[in-house]
Parts: sequence; structure tokens; C-alpha cells
Amino acid sequence: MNFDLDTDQRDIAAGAREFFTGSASPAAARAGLEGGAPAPGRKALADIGFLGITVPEVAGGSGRPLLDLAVVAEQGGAVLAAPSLVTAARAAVLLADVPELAAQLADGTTAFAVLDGSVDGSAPSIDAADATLFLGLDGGDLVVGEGEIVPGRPLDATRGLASVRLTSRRVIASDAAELWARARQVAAVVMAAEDLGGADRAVALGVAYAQEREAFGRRIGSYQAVKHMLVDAWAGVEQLRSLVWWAAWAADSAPAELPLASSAAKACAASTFERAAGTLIQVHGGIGFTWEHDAHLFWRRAKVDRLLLGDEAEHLDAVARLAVAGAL
Amino acid sequence: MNFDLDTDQRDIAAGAREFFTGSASPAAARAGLEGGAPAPGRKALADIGFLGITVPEVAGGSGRPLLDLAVVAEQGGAVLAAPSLVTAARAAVLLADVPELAAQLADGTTAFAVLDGSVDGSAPSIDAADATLFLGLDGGDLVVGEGEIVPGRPLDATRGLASVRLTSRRVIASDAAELWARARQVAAVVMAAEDLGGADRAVALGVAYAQEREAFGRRIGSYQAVKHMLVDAWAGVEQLRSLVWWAAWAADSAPAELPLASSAAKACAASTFERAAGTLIQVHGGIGFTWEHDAHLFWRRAKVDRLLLGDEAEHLDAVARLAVAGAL
Amino acid sequence: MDFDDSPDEATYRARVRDLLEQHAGELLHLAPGQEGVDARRHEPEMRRTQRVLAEAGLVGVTWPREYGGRGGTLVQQAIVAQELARARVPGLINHIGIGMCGPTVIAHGSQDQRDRYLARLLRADDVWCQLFSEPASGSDLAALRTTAVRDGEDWVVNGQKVWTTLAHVADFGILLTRTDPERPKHAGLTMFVVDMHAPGVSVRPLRQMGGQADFNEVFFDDVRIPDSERLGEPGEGWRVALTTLMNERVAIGGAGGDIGLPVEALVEHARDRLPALDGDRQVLARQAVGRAVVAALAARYTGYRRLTVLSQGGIPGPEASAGKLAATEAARLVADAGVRLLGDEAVYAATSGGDDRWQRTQAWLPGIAIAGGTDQVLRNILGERVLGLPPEPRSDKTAPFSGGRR
Amino acid sequence: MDFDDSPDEATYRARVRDLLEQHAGELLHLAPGQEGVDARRHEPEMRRTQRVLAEAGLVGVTWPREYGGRGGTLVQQAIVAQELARARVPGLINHIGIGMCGPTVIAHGSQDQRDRYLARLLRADDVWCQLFSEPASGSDLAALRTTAVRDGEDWVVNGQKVWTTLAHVADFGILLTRTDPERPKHAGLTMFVVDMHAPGVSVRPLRQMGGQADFNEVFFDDVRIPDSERLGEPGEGWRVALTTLMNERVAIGGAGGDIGLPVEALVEHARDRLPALDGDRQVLARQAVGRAVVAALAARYTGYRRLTVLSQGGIPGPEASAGKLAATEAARLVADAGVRLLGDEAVYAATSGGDDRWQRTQAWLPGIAIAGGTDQVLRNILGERVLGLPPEPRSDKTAPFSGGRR
Repeated sequence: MNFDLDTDQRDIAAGAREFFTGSASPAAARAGLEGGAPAPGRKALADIGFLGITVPEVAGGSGRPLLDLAVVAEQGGAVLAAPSLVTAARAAVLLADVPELAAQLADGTTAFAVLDGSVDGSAPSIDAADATLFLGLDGGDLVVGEGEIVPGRPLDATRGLASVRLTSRRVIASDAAELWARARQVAAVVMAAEDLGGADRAVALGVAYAQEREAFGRRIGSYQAVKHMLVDAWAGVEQLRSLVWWAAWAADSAPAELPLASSAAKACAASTFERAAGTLIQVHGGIGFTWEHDAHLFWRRAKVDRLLLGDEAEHLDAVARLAVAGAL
Repeated sequence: MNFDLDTDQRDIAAGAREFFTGSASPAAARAGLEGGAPAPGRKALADIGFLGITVPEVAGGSGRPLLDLAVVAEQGGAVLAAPSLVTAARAAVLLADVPELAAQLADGTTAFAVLDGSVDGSAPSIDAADATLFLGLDGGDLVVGEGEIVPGRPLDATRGLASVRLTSRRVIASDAAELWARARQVAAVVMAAEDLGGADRAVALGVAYAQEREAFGRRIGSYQAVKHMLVDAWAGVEQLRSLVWWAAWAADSAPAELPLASSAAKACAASTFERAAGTLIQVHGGIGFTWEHDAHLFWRRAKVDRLLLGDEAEHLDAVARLAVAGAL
Repeated sequence: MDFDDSPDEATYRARVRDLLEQHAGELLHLAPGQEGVDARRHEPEMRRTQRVLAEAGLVGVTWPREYGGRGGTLVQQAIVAQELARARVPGLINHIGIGMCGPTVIAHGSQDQRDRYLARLLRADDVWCQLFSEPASGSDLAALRTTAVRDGEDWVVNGQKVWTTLAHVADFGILLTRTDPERPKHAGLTMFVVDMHAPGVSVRPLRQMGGQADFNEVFFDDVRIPDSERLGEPGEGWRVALTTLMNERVAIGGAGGDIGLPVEALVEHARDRLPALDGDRQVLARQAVGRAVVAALAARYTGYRRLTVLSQGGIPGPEASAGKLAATEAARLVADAGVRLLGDEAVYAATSGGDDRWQRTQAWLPGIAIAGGTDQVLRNILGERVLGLPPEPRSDKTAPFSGGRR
Repeated sequence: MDFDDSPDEATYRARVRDLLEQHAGELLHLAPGQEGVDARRHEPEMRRTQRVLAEAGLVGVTWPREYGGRGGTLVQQAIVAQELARARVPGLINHIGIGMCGPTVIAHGSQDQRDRYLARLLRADDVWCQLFSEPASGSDLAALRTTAVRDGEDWVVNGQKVWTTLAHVADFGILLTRTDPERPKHAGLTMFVVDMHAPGVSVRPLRQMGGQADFNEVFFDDVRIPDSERLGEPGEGWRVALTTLMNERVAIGGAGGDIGLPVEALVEHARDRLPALDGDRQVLARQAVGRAVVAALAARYTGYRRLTVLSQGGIPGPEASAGKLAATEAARLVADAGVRLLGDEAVYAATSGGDDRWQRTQAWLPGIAIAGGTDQVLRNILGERVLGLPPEPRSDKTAPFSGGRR
């Protein structure tokens, strides 16, 4: 047994941290709420190779395991980077047998989005707001096509959410329900990884403030109410990290475990990130409640992500059903 | 608007407190787990008139409002008295038009129990273990009869739980579904009142200990972790008190509000008492976890009551349905 | 026990209702679906509305007659509030003045101050704000750093306040300052009435996480305040402030008023949205709605109990903090259930129809658990002052303030 | 990343499995459905079982060879634990000795003590217990009052310990005493090895809230301990105890082992009971089961991460406390979901078939949130030692103990 990142993965994480720290930030997420462009943006992600991590090498990707992508996604989540690597991971699964499209995914020449729900008026879908080519499930068939985009007023602008109605469609795989399901499980794992990064950063910011801010003659982190709130948030992040790693590992090495593991990770991510972001605001008091402070940007991401790709209730239900059916 | 007990009700409460303090105790509840008799026991409750508080005067009762009974039940709950006044209140509703039976209820000559679920093998029913005459709903009819009693191994001996199969039955009211429902609502209010008493006492015991016990050179109540746990438990009790009073008042004065109010009170009672009892143990540390300490007797009552007469989920569902249907 | 009006109360309610009908033409009214009015945009109409109501005897109901009030009961005040809501008249522009500043002037002001300010306050001739919080002193209010230095007959004020509701339209404010940094923190404070139009006062809107600016920052740059505008003695500012703060906690949720959206709005929303959910989802949604309704009703009826005690002559006590805690928690449950009922639209800041009530409330609640006492501070108050649990050891109460500063 | 055995581990596992089959006839085995064995009733068989395992090299796997161990890795130890569970061999009678007392003797004992005790401990020739907690010192262990007074070559011990697992069958114990009440509380403590059969030692079972007596009270009445049985220097007892406590927290949930019933038991129970529920109830039950499974798996995999770090040479740190917190919370969710799935039978102490696993576990969990560090104490440890948050101000660390006593 060896349940830890290896040296390669640690190097990947360090590289990703450096890239994202220089190219994205909560400030950019704030600007996005007033019309600013996503940061680092699709092109930058393509140029550094992150969009193609799990795309096969024949299609110009790196052909690496999902765990590598999850490690990168965590670093992106920490600075609320956009667009999400969720789409890259999910589309890579869907396009595994369509190398010419996979190549456009990896090199960023086409802006893909994957549509949740009906292709005739989809549910809010990640990074669909500025996508040009859409993947969807149309009566069991995997289709690709162009579409009419209806964005909503953003709560978290970094997610680029929009509903889409396909205006053209081409079947690229029939009887694709199983492939589609697997792609969605992979997407859930990557979103959980991004949430892990966001939650981890939120706790770190809260801890740092509690170490400095004083009230009633003591640093506020010395008060049990503040200390225990942060400890619970931190402990939740550590639990989430284990589930994310397990689920990503399962996608690569134990596909039979992926359905349960991905649902466990996504369910845990929803509540863990929400608590971490809420704790970040509460620990900061008034300043944490201002537009200029970064806290609400983590909070916004958490409030939106908890509902995307299946909310906690959906995934808890799935975990129970799968476990009872023998997956545990 | 006047939402408070009046002088009469305060006097009733004081009298009940004195009676129950002298005649019941957690120690008696502990003895019950090893075969001891219920305290104060049915006869003592009859003699002081508590079984007949809501029985009409023509049937030898006091013909008083349910609120009076709830005020008494709270005091009984504080010392884990048995048998429960739930049965007295519920049977008084069911027997309102059967004065000869109501008289036997009020004077304690007959030990009644009300059966939940099928009369051919009831759900665990309160104080059925040593009852001699049973009331049940049999296909829409209210029936009375004798029965075969199957008690389980008690978790909380003060509740006298048993399943019963009627061996004889006599119809005392046809088309009684509505009456039955109202009686169950009244029962839920009285149980919530008993739980209020138990929860209130659990918090008081926890507060008293936290004011005395020292650790790390300070009284433990000065630590925020302990203080805030007790405050939350206490605040829950105050909220519950308001719902219990409202529900009891509704039974007397605004019957249309009773279904929603009784479900609100019972749902709140389940979680509030459970939290208060859990807090009592946790604040005490090791000693609170021993057989000889009273804490577990409150905990046992809470763990059982939360499931009787409909659990929290059932009542939250009812509250939502009723509210949406226009009851709010 | 009785939730109905007594005969006196019924008579009073009828009179209030009459008056509101009689003056309907002179009052602002909320449009259907509208929840409030922005003082930035409708200041004149809001001032006029309050003046009309004041002249009708419906403002300052519980204030003593000698200060322009009606010497009425808290129940009468509650009746007026209910009837205003029923008539869809928006909240009064001077609610801070009426609820907090006025009572502080009554309790601690000179006769001259009372004469000059109180009647005008009730008529919204002057709008008031409260200048306590600072960037470096939130929960620990007594650590404030805004200074007032005596200079002849005046005091000269320098510093910054924050979270000031209505500062941008206010004419006056009650201002807590440090006048003696060598004394322990609570002992070196002094309260003033400050003219918000005085030279050196500047106001900047403070944007909250939800995007709107309900609050302001206020900067004081050598602002001169005559000594006659002192409220209470020098060094007594903390005691004066406690009067204000207790009134604040009663105002925020302490008397059972809903925080955030009323639970009836959630029930109506559920009525619309529940049928569209699939069966399993309905089961879960009913749990969430039921839980929110129970919490909201428990908070509401607990408020009624407190109101009953107050109307029988009880004194507002620290229990009001429990009301705020409970109302905050209920508001969270109500808002979260409401957001989730939006289904797919919950991930946006508004529905496709432009309704943003649920998301806006969701983004406003984190502030509610902070403003007017954080959840943690309220629990300390309740634990120590209601349950009698021992306080934490503190060193900052006795050390000179200047020594304790970072 | 890899959850499979490495080739070495697989070889080791095969050998362990062989050994367990080979010795099956000499070992206790759990009957189907049985979870554990009561040391009060089966002491001889339990001692024999451990001796057989020790002779086969399966006890003290990670202990140094010079003290009778095998110098193995934590992973090997985990493999042995897994294989013992698989073969339905119950937990070892001397688990306290192996997990806590032995490592303390290794770290702080004299060579003579190590020679006399450790090999016998591994073979269960001697069973050990740990004598730390007292009625007046739970979380604040260093406030203990049991005294040891020097008298010639001996120390004379008086006082009372509580919550002592296995004291009724133990031959030896490690005993923390106060030897200098004039020094600050942590500085006046000394640790000893005590002969549990010595005159003046008496043991009384301590009944828990669930009714059973897993623990004991131990009374010391002028018990003489030779100075040669001291563990560490006089006044160094606190430092010695920390070695024991850190091993305790690793043992209780720190490495991801389940507390209470394993989540697989809940899943099996749900498989039996879910179909009998009506549709709405199934929806809610699946939420509860799902939540419990997620929490249990999260705790388990976090334990695997910690085990990986330890097996790569990491030192057990305060993070183990997070493992206990998480495992406790998971156990609560598992037990509560299990109880609720019982339906009507949940209000009794056992099912009609006599199965009391769920209710018994439910009644045992409140103690788990207390024993081996309350949830609150663990959060302090994590906040201060892992997150680096400042400690609370304390006066009891420096004052002489006798002055601080009530």
C-alpha cells in the first residue's frame, strides 16, 4: 500500500501552483463578475498543456492518468482559475475515439463544452457561455454540434455557466450511455479536486487571519470558537483530499470503484467547500463580508459548485445505492 | 397578545414540580432498567388528579385545557416520571364521548394504553407493558379491548413500551379517523412537553457542572467550546418551549392550527432533547458516561422519544405539507 | 394565553388602520413583489412618508410624550409595524434614529439636546446614523481608535468608522470616540452627537459581498464638535454605548421579527416549485421546507414570549441575543431551502424571470451572522449573562489602551 | 499510488495466512456474528491465543528485535491485523500493553525493566494496563492527585485511578503519580511500573451507561513500589506519559481503523432492511446511509494516507487526533443510520431476535467522544499543533500544584 502522491505528481503540483499563481486569482474572479475575462483563459491552459493531460498522445495530448489532472485541478481551484479543467477531463473521455476532435480539445483551437441535461435546452453547463462546440447526449447517442447560448446572471462568473440549445448535431458514438456516465464521473472527480483546492485555500486564509487579528486583547485564533471552527474546516479538507485521490486513482486503476468513489468525493466536496468558505467569512468578521475581500469569491464558487454535476443529495443517494448493490 | 403562562398555570407548574420531585427521579428510571416499578406510578398520578386534567368534569375529571396538562407534563419530564401523561391526554380525547371509560381513566382504576399501528400486532406503544385495556384504530373504528402484550428489552424503561395484539375488541366509535388523528396530535404535544422538561433539566445539570468542575486551572464553563455547546442546547430548549405552548394553546383555542403546531413541536422536541442529553454527557466527560450518573437516563429517554409518535422526518414532512396546503 | 388583540388593542389597531387609509395619498407604498426602498434614490419621499406618519402619531409610539412620542406600549408599536407592513408602507428612513440613536439621547443627553433633536428625529427632519464600528474593532468594539481631543470648547475628532447604515443621507450621528488612551480601553471612551454635514466628515459607500452598498465608511479629519454635543460624561462612552447596543439587538431579531425573507415567502415558493420536482426530490425538499418552517415559527413564537414580557414591564435583557441567534439560523434554513427549490436556476444570481430574492438573501446572510454581534459573541453573552457561566480570563480590561495596541 | 500489496508485502501476507491456518487449532475464534470476547470470562484462552501468536512471530511486529519484536514495518503490522480479522481471531488480550505500555517501557525504562517485562508482555505471560485518569483529572490529566512518596528504597502510593481497561486481569500497569506537589502540575509527576498483585491494590469494575463494565476503578492504599520500578526520572512523568498518549491516539482511530461497527455492517444491514421501508422512507434512509458511508470511507482513506507516511519513516504526530475525530463522527453516522433502519425495533435495546449491535454501539459512542481525548481537547491540539493557532492563556502551567488545588 502506498497512498500518497509520488515525486512526479509532487513536481506536477508545484509546477501547476506556479503557473496558476501567476495567471489567475480571486481578484480576476471578482473582475469576472463585472464582465472581466476568465483567467488564465483557455489559450493559456492549452499552451501549458493542461487541457490535454488526459488526452491520448496520438491526439496530441499527454496521455497521463486522471490523478495527474486532479493534482493540477486542485491548484487551479485554489485561485479560482477559469475555465475549469472539468470540461477538459470530461471531453477527453468522450472523445477518446475521435482523435481529430480530441486534438482540438488539447490544443485549445476549439472551445468545447459538455452539456448536462437535454441538448434541446440544456441545464446550466460549465464553461458553455463562451464555447463554440458542444458535446451532448441525445437519446443515447453522443453528439457534437453548435448551439444557441443562453447565459444566466452569474453568481460565480468563473464557471461560465449557460444553457444551450443545439442548432446542429452530428452523432459521434451510438449507445454511448455508459461512456457518458463514465465521463460524468470523471468530471465529478475533477470538480471535487478543484473544490479541494478552493477549500484548502479558504482554510489557509482563515487560519492566517486568526493568527494575526486581535480582539479583547488576544489573537482571535486563541478563542476556541474560532479555533475549533477552523479545525473542523481543515479536518474536512483532509478527508476530502483522501476521497479525491482515491477517486482519481480509481478512474485510472480500478474502474469498478469509480462510480462509488466519484460520488463520495463529489458529495464530500459540496459540503466541505461550503463549510470552508463560510468559515472564512465568519472568521474575518465584517471585512470578510465586503466586496473587496476575497472571501466571497470562494463562497460563490462553493455555492455554485455544490449544485453542479449532481448535488450532495444525488451523490449520497448514489453512494447508498451502489454500496447496497455490492460496490462496497 | 399575551403569550405567557398565567398565574393559575404557574401555580399548577409549581404544584406539579413539588409532586414529581418527591415521587419520581432519574434514580427511579435507572432502577426501572433493572426491573424496578415506574415512579410515581399510575395510582399516584390518578390520586393527585393528573390523569384526569383534560377529562370532562362529568366523567370525574377536571375539564381543564391541554395547556394545563402540558405544564404538568413538563415537570414530569424533568424527572423522567412514568407512566407518561401522553396516554392520559390521548385517551381523554378518544373517550370524550364515553364517560364511563373516561372515569376509569381519570381515577386510575383501569390502566389504559393507546396502540399505534395495527391492533393485530401494534407498533411499540407507550405504557402498554402493564396496561390492561387498550384503545386502537381498527379499520376506521375506534375499538377498546384486552390484549396480549409483547414487551421488548427496554432502552428507556420509563416508557413501558410493548407491542400488543388485541384478543377482544368492542367498537366505541365508528368513522373515528379524524378523532384518532386529533388524539395523536394531542399526544405529540404532551410528549413534546415532557421532552421539554427533560431537555430543560439536562441543560440545567450541564450548566451546574460547568460552573463547578475545573480543568487546566479554570472552570470548564469558561471555555467557549463548553459554553457555546450549552448555550446552543439552552437556546434550543427556549425555542421548544415556545412551540409547545403554542401547540397546546392551539389544541384548546385554535384547533385549525393544531396539526401544524403539534408537528412543529414534536419535530423540534426530537432534536432538541437529543442534543441537550448529548451535551449533558459530553460536558461531564468520563463521569457522565457511567451507569451511576443520571446523564444516560435523559439520553435514553431522548433516544426513544425521538422515534415515538412519529419521528422528526415524519413531522417535518407534515409541517411542509400542511404549510404548502395553506395552514401557514 | 391569547394571540388576539385585547379590546384596547383592537381599538388601537382600527385607529391605526384608519389613519393609514386617510393618509394613503401622502405615503410611499411598495409595489407588488417589491421588498424595500433604496434611501439613496428615494430620500425625499422617504422623509416625507415618515413626517406624515409622525404627524399622525405613528412614529415613536413607545417614546415618552415629553420627547414627542406617544407613551404607548410595545404591543402598540408592534401593531403599528404590522399595519404598516399590511398597508405596504416601506420601513422608515430613520429606523436607526428611532430604534437606537433617539433612545440613547433620551437616556444620556442633556435637556437641550433632547429638545433640539428628538422631535425633528421623529419627523425625519433630521436622519440619524450610529458611528461605532471601526476596521480594527468589530466584536471588540471598545478597542476603537477614533480619537477626540479637547481643544477649548470643542473636541477635535480624527479617525474612521465603518458599517455605517444611512451615513450618506444622515444629518446627525452618535459617535463613539477615544478621549483618553492612557486609561483601560472601556474607560477612555466618550460619546458625541456629530453633525454629519460638518467640515471634515466624508462618507464613502461600502460595497458588500452581494454587490450592493447598504453601508458606508465614514472618515473624520479634524472634525470639530462643541463640548455641548457630548452625550454623557467624558470617559462614560462605553456605558452610553451599551444603551444603544441593547436596543440594537432587540431591533435585530430580538423580538421575533423575521430576518431575511419571511417564512411565508418560502411556503409560497414551495407551492410553486415543489410540483415540478421528481418524487424523491419532493421528499427531500419537504424535509428542508419543514425544517425551515419549524425554525422560523420557533423563533417567531419565542419573540412573542419576549414581547409579552416586555409589554408587562420587563426590561430588555441579554435574552434578546438568543432571539437574534435563532432568527439568523432560521433565516439560513429558509434561504437555503428557497435557493434549492430554484432547481437549475439556483446556480445563477437570479432566475430567468429576474427574481433574485433567494440568491440575494443567501448572499446577505453571512453578514447577518456578523453584524450586531457575531454568533460567537452572542453565545458568550448568553453563556455568561443568562446561564451564569464563568467568563474567560481577560487582561485587556485593565491595561491602559495605548499599551495594548499593536 | 497503489493499494495492492507490494511483492514483499504479498509474500508476508501469505506467510501470515499460513501461520494462522497452521495454528488454527490453538487459537480462539469468533463465532459468526460475534464481535469480541470478554476478558472477564475467557482470560486463559485469550492469554493462550496471544502466546501462540507471539511464538509464531505475529505479536509486536513493529517492535525492535532486541525486545522480542520483529523489527517489521507498520504495513506488516496492518497486514497481520487484517489477516487476524479475516481469520476471525479476536483482538489480543494485551492490546493496551502492546500498543501503549510496551512502547513506553522501551522508550523510558531501564535495561533491566525491558529485559524483565517486554518478552513476557508480548506472550501475554503478563497482561498490562495503563493507570493515568482520575476522577478529578480527565482532560486535564496533569491535575492528577494520586501521590507517591519516597520511603527508603521504595515509594508509597495512595490514590485512585479510573477508566482502567483490563485492570481486573492485569499483572502490571504503568502508573502516573504526583511526587512533588510543590512544583507546577506538569513538573511534579513520576511514572512507575506497578505490580497489580501488590498488597494495597484493589480493582472494582466500573459500569458504563450501556450497562456493561469494560473499565475499572483502581484504588491504591499504601502500595509500595521499589524505586527500581520507576520509568524515567522523578518529575519526568509527564514527558513519559506523552509517549503513551501519542501511541493511544494512533491506536484509537488514528490510522483509519473503524470505531464502532464497520461501515460494511451498515451496508449489509441496509440491504436487509431498506426494502421493507415505504418509498419516502427509503429516500431518507439512503441519504443517511450514503452520508455514513462517505464519512467512513473518508476516515478510512485518510488513515491510509497517514499509514503511508508512517511506513515511509514519518513520526506519529498530532494529526492522529484528526483521525480519531473523523472516525468518531463516522461511527456516529453509521450507528445512527443503523438504529433508524431498525424501524419499530429501534426504541428497544435489542431486536426481537436479540440482536443488540446497533443500540449497544449507539450507547457506547458518547464515551468514545470522551475517552482518549474529548472532541474539544483534540480540536485544541489540532488547532495549536497542526494549524499553528495561538494557545489560550493559561495560569495553571506555572503555579505550584498544591496552590491550584480546590
